[in-house]
Amino acid sequence: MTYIPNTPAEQHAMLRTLGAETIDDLLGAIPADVRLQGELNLPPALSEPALRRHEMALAGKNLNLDEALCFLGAGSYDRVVPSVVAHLAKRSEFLTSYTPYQPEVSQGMLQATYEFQTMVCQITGMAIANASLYDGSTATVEAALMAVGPGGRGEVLVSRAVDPQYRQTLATYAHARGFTLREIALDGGATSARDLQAHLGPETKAVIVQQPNFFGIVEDMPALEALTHSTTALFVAAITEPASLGVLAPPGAYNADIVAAEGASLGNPIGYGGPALGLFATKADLMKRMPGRLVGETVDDRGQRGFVLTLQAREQQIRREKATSNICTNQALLAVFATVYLASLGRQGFKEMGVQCVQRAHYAFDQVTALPGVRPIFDKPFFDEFAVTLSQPVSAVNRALAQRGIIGGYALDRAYPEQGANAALFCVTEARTRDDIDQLVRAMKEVL
Amino acid sequence: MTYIPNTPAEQHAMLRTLGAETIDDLLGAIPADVRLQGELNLPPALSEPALRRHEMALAGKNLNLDEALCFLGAGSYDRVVPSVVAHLAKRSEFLTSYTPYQPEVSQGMLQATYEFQTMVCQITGMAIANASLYDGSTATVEAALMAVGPGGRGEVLVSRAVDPQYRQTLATYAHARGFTLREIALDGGATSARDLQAHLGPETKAVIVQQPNFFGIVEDMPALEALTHSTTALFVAAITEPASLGVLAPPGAYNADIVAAEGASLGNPIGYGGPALGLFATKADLMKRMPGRLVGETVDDRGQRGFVLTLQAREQQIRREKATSNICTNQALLAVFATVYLASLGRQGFKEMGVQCVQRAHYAFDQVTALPGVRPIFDKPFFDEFAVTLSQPVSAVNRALAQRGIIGGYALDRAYPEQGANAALFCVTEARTRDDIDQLVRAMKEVL
Amino acid sequence: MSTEPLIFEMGAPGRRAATLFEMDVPTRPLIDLLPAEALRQDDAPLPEVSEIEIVRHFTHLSQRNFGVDAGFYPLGSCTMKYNPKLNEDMAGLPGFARLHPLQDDDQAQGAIELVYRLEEMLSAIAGMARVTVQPSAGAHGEITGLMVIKAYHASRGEGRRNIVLIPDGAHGTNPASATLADYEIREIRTDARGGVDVDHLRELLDENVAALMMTNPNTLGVFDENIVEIARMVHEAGGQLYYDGANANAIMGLARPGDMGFDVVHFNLHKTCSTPHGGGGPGAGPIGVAPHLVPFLPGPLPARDADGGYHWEDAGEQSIGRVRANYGNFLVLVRAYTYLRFHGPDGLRQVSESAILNANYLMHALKDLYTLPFDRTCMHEFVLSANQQKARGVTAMDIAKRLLDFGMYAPTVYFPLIVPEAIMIEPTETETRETLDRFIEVMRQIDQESRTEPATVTQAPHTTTVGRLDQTLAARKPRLRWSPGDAPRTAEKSVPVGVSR
Amino acid sequence: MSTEPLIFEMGAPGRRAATLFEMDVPTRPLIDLLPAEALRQDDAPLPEVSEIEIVRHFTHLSQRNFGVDAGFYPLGSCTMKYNPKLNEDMAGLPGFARLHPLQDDDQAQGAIELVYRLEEMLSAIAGMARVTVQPSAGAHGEITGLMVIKAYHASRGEGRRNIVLIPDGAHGTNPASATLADYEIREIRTDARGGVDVDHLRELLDENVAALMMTNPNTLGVFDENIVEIARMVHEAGGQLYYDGANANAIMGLARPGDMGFDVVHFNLHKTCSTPHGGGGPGAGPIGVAPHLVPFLPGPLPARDADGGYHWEDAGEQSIGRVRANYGNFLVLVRAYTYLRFHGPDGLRQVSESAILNANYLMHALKDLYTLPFDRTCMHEFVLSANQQKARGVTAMDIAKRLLDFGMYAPTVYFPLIVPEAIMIEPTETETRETLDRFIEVMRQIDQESRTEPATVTQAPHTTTVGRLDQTLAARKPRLRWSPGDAPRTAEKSVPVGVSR
Ligand SMILES: Cc1ncc(COP(=O)(O)O)c(C=O)c1O
Ligand SMILES: Cc1ncc(COP(=O)(O)O)c(C=O)c1O
Repeated sequence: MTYIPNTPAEQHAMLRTLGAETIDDLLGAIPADVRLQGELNLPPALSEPALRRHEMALAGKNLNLDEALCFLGAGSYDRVVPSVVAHLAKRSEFLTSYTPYQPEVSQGMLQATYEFQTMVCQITGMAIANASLYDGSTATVEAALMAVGPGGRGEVLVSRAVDPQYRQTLATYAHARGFTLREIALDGGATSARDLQAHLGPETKAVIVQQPNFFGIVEDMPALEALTHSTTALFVAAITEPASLGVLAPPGAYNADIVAAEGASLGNPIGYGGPALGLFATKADLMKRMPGRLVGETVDDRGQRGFVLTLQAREQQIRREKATSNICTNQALLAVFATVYLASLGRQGFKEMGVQCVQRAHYAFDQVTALPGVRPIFDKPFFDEFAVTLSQPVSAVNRALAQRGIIGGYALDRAYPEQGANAALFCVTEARTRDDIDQLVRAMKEVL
Repeated sequence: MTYIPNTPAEQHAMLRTLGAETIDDLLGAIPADVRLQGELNLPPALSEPALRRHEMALAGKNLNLDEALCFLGAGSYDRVVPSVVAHLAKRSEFLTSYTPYQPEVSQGMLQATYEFQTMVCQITGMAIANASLYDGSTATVEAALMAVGPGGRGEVLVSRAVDPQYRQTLATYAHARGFTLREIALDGGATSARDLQAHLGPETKAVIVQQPNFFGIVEDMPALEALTHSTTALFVAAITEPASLGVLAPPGAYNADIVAAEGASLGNPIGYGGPALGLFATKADLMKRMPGRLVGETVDDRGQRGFVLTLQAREQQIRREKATSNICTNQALLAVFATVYLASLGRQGFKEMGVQCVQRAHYAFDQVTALPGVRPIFDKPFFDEFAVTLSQPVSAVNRALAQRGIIGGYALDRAYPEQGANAALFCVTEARTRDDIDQLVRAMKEVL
Repeated sequence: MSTEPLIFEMGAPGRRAATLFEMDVPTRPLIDLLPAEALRQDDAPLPEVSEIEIVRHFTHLSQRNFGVDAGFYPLGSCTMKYNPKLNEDMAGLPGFARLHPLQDDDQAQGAIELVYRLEEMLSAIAGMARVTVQPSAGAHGEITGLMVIKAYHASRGEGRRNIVLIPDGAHGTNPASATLADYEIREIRTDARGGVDVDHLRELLDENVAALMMTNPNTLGVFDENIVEIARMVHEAGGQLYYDGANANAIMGLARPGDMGFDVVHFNLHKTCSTPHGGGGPGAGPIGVAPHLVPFLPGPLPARDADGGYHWEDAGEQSIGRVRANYGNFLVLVRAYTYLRFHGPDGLRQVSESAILNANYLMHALKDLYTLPFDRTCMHEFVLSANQQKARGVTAMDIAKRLLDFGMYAPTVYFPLIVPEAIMIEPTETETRETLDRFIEVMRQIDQESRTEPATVTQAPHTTTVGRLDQTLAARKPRLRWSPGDAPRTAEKSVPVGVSR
Repeated sequence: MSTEPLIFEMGAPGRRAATLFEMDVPTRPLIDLLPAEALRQDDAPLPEVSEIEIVRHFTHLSQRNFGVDAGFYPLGSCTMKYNPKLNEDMAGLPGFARLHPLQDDDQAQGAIELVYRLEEMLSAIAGMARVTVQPSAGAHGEITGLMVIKAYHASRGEGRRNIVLIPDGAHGTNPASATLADYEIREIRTDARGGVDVDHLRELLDENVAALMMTNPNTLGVFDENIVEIARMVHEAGGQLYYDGANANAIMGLARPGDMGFDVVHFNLHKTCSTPHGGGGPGAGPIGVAPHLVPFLPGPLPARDADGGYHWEDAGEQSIGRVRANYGNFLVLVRAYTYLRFHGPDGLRQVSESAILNANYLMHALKDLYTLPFDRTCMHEFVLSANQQKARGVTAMDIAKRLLDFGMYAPTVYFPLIVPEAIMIEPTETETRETLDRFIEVMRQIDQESRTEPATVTQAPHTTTVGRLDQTLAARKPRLRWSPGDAPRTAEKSVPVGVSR
């Protein structure tokens, strides 16, 4: 089946106006030896109802977060999202438009993006933000690239408490692009200031620290920043749990140069981790070095306020090989979701969300660590995630929890083998009620 | 919680512009003895996420048609509905508007309704149709009322093969409004022409026959129409399964005076039977006696085509106690759903749907009646429903089928006690694949 | 584009959008399965259009329509409040939306429970013994309630009662419903304070009166201070008191119709509970009744089993019977349930209080420029008269049309009938102060225009996709459907070309 | 209304919309839980707005935006085809949308299976050995593909290869991606037929060339007849051939990049598979590779177990590593999967055929009025030059702006760079003949206007909510965010008042 409106008869008439009889008459430029013989080797077409059934069956094989209570975080967060968000962000005028190259008929997307850029600044405390990057991991890469500079070399230091997937992604790009990536060691679950100091040098272009870090621990950002800024390196704050910004000092307050964050949990479906939403904010004086699209305010020829894509001279469509980044398609629609979501929470709600995360996670921590067979791994302050060691392997515990409708914690040995198979990272956001937590605790009691 | 935007501080300021201090100062007109003391006796407010969970739990207690294969019809039909329908019909410009009293800013709803009226005419073969009534049952009531006339008395004959719920509803209104309702007997599952003839007389204002009838049987409408029109009575075709119009002669073709139908299955969610969509169509010369809203084409003061609510002099807002009906709020949005749905099927698809219903239902009939313990009750031609007697009570069979993910047939003794507890009416629409039917057959084999 | 073609004017033979399942059962010629005479000869001449044409067409139509989501909708008597998106999501849950009404009760426990709980909540709000959610809209509630009253009188051997009293300000559905229930109507005058003229009522009351139907607050937005006395009088005469609940947005948590003395109450859930209006429907019009009327309610009713389960109970012997198929407009009920559970008792009271505050705020600001026929504190709405503007050649209708130019819908005009050049304004509780202030400003500007440049008002609207429409042509030479060969109705006037949208 | 305020200019202190769960756990002062220095001092100064304000604001913004659902979008290189609503419904299924990426594989069997099957389908379409869906968009696919090529060369001890050849007509992401992968770029000239200048290619090819990146059909909409020869030359020089699949809508079922000799292919699923564009994203840019490059693909990759189950497999030793978190833009992949399964092999071929037919139909009708620099049968798009109109003072940009007045989006202009006053038109297969005819008519009218009333074109658009915008001001004095105290940027020119919307 197809979505082609014109019938074969109409197509035939159109062909005739071209002096052609069949489509093949238009395909002369394709050399015979590369012309596909026969059909593509694909499964046959399905009607809309058959396809709907097929995908409902596929979707039904997954354990979804409406069916099970999720205590997994580790970079992706189950949030309370108001109904308004999708209703507005999915309006087809947004959904089916392209990058707003013609601003006169794209003011909606442009203004929404301008509001998004502003809100990213408001929550991060930074001066400027772009219109989005792919995800938190590639935003972190872009931060490193921006620090290293076009064609530049040098070293980027990344804390070992940064999301392992981010570090892996950084490593891939560092290798291709030609800069050195070094990891800063941990000290009791936090970034070791001592190790940072040991690594800092004239070659250091950037220091990347996650706040709260992968273990949920609140880092001493002012201290790490001070160390970093004792050199010429840029201090990059990576953020995977933006709810933390309702409670924790924003990177602007501790003088971060760049913020790279994962914004998907701001109103977007968790969607198995994609599409995600890379947030990128920086200081005003770094504007021209920034990657990604920017929307700016201007006026039209009638004297009205309007918005346009601006400073495109940084971008690939103008600057080509000298562009600050190769990004073109970004995550525009997710930015609209985030904008509606943040507007919906507003000043009060955003703070309340952060506070709820802290309180609920600490309640859960107290309950879980009171169980026999569970003990905390670190004793540092945390936001809404905490690491514990269980009396059994996490994989076994999680299987047993799944049978009880619970998605358990993250097995830390996936990225930190030294923690062993029994170490788990639990996450408790504002979307987990006391009842949910108590259910987890009861289930763990049974299981352990 | 509320959706009130103004804060207490703002409300206080507003009160002061009125010279009031508290809301109570505005409530002086309410006598103290009827002023409510204390709060309403209602459950406490729930936050949006808590409410969502609560209703998901409620919804989860129901066995829905995505989870189970439905072979129930009997007035409500599970259809294949393309995705486009809800996306368009639910656009908030339609959803959140009122009856289009100000046509200059309501052309969308008005034109969509004009298109709806036209499509109802196209599928029924009638000259004019209104903008919708509540449902098929009340549309049938309106047909009877229109035939009886304002303040009139007389008799309305209704076939016993008309949907029992429609007949009950007719009886309620007949009693209050003051006309006589008589049922025409059955003859092998179809309306008895002989009994109709016996009842027809000068007092007969209308004869109501369902096509296909409640048992799915295709009535001999031309014969019943001829008998009816040998008197001054109006011939009313009631239709509960509009898919039949893809295949069966439309009421216009057999000279029906009024068509009253249930249109919910044209693109609307089945929704436990409500909201439904009353369709009402008639002959041109009966226009002024018609109930319900009508949209008409006109021109604006700039010379452009436009649409308005028209012939409102029939309606309660103008004619008050002399109105043709008391209806005000109708089923406008469902009409938009139906319009998009019918456009989506189009000329070819509408016919194909009808053909598929016939073929699938007959395949199912052959398979089901080949089972030991099942025999057909009638031997008349049918559209997509058929009645069979099982070797066990329908209630027991249905319980067993439900355990196998199947929603079984309608227990005919609910309305036709003479059929006994083992008689079931099965429905097979275009939404049931061969696989589905085979699954039913296998399950029945196990169960019977 | 200045106009959007009809869908029948689009497409081409052979085009289509929807796909059905592939035919996977053995087929036989139709003629072997159905009698030849019963078969359709020609295809239904539905449009032949592709999916993209459909999408663009209805998208364009939507763009030519104004809803609450687009702006202020101060349509009196209609309670055009904000329609929560949560309502839509809940009504869309497959467990509600994908349920067949004839499934066994044990397959629909959540649905029945929801209806049961909703009835309880509505009973509490109305102060009534029992509610049924069967009626499909307000008018359907009215006729249902009147049939209940009729059955009640008949059960007491008072079948002679054939008169329904209705205030002259009442909504048109009230008399229309009363006629439908085979009653005669007597109109009661409105007194100088805007309430029921008690003396006139006294005159009209006799042993043939079946009921008095009224709203309170009434269509003037005025709460009838004499309600207790009125109730006493009607009851003494053996009549029943029917409450048209279209204005319930004013009284939630403040006063209950049951406490005022009403015997039957209908709700318009699409107004009071924001379910929403859908361009004219669907609605839901549950009715609540006092204890003595419970036996007459239509069936079926949801009931609770001893074990905590739920089932549908058939109506009893005295019931008026069934008033429609199935159980009412269920998905509308889901929305109303959502609305009520979200608000709770405190929230609902605030809703009514704020609706009243907003209305008084507007009334206060406008009454110096527009005539306020009954100068009293109002409830959730109020009625102005444009008689001063009329004297300048500007009618209520002109003012309504001019408002459209400012991105607002118009108030209800020419209703209630007892106020000349009536402008009925209901802001609802969900509007911001800024919106109210903007409305005041615009109403002031329009009054000013009525003095200095009346043509700007009388020729309005200027900025809408179409201008004023010819209602006379529409009614005189009705064209109620498209037919093949129809050319669009257009006048000869020239339309600017080459400038679309 | 002529402009919509920023959301920061709305609301009032204390207003809010969203509700969270009630706090139901025991709480402690934050300061007991977190170090004082780590706490936020001032609240994030987000707006304080109510739900109705949010709904109206974003509804208004949407009304100020043009999408495919509203009309023709002939934006060359972007493949703005119809976006099926079914795609959205499938991506919205809770089993896909409500899945955490770190759940155990046995809790995500359907998701992994879907990705696995999608990769198989894309491999078949491209004629490649293996596909990964990790890259987030086309440019991400490019850098991923180039890193794969780099790793491949390094694995063969050819790490010296530091040059990427790119035709001068290429999209900007190609050189930008090559730079990101630390390559030097050499630009290849386009020949007189619009293809790669084979002689120039020969000159540039040497042992330091890592790859040639090209599209086929290229950005002129021209299929390079010499593709087999080009591939042979590049491979002989030890280079790899990279296929920018932005134009894959032209070749599905007609020719496979693998058969043309390409080693790496990226797809833009948001173009070719209609997933949709979302105002600029999200997209998905899977890459497919020839057998020799499979070991270098980034991880993880979906794999099938012996028992029919699925799991994620970590990348092998030679892999370039990970290119982003998790598994690509999963919900975009669901949409693409839906699209491909709906079409099947026959449908996909028809898609490309019809896209080609529609493009040729337009090109044929327009080439007498607008210059066609390469006068050949085109594939799914074509490039005109407005040089004749330019001579009359009307630029490609003016023509683009004027088109907006007719309810159409504009083609891509000034790209590719090698055509002066380029107008790049891609109608896609989902447009009706009527729409194409209308576009032809409008383009003819604009050409006519360029002769008779050029100011109508140079001052366009006339009917949009805003007129031409001052790009220079935006870039010279950038204002990239709202700050407290900001007044809207407006010129002193008077705006008509009192006439809204
Ligand atoms: C005062 C009043 N009563 C009754 C009704 C009738 O209600 P419905 O339209 O739901 O039938 C309305 C609706 O407009 C009304 O405003
Ligand atoms: C020819 C061509 N190549 C590459 C790209 C980059 O793709 P994306 O925007 O998905 O990153 C585009 C997108 O515009 C394109 O048109």
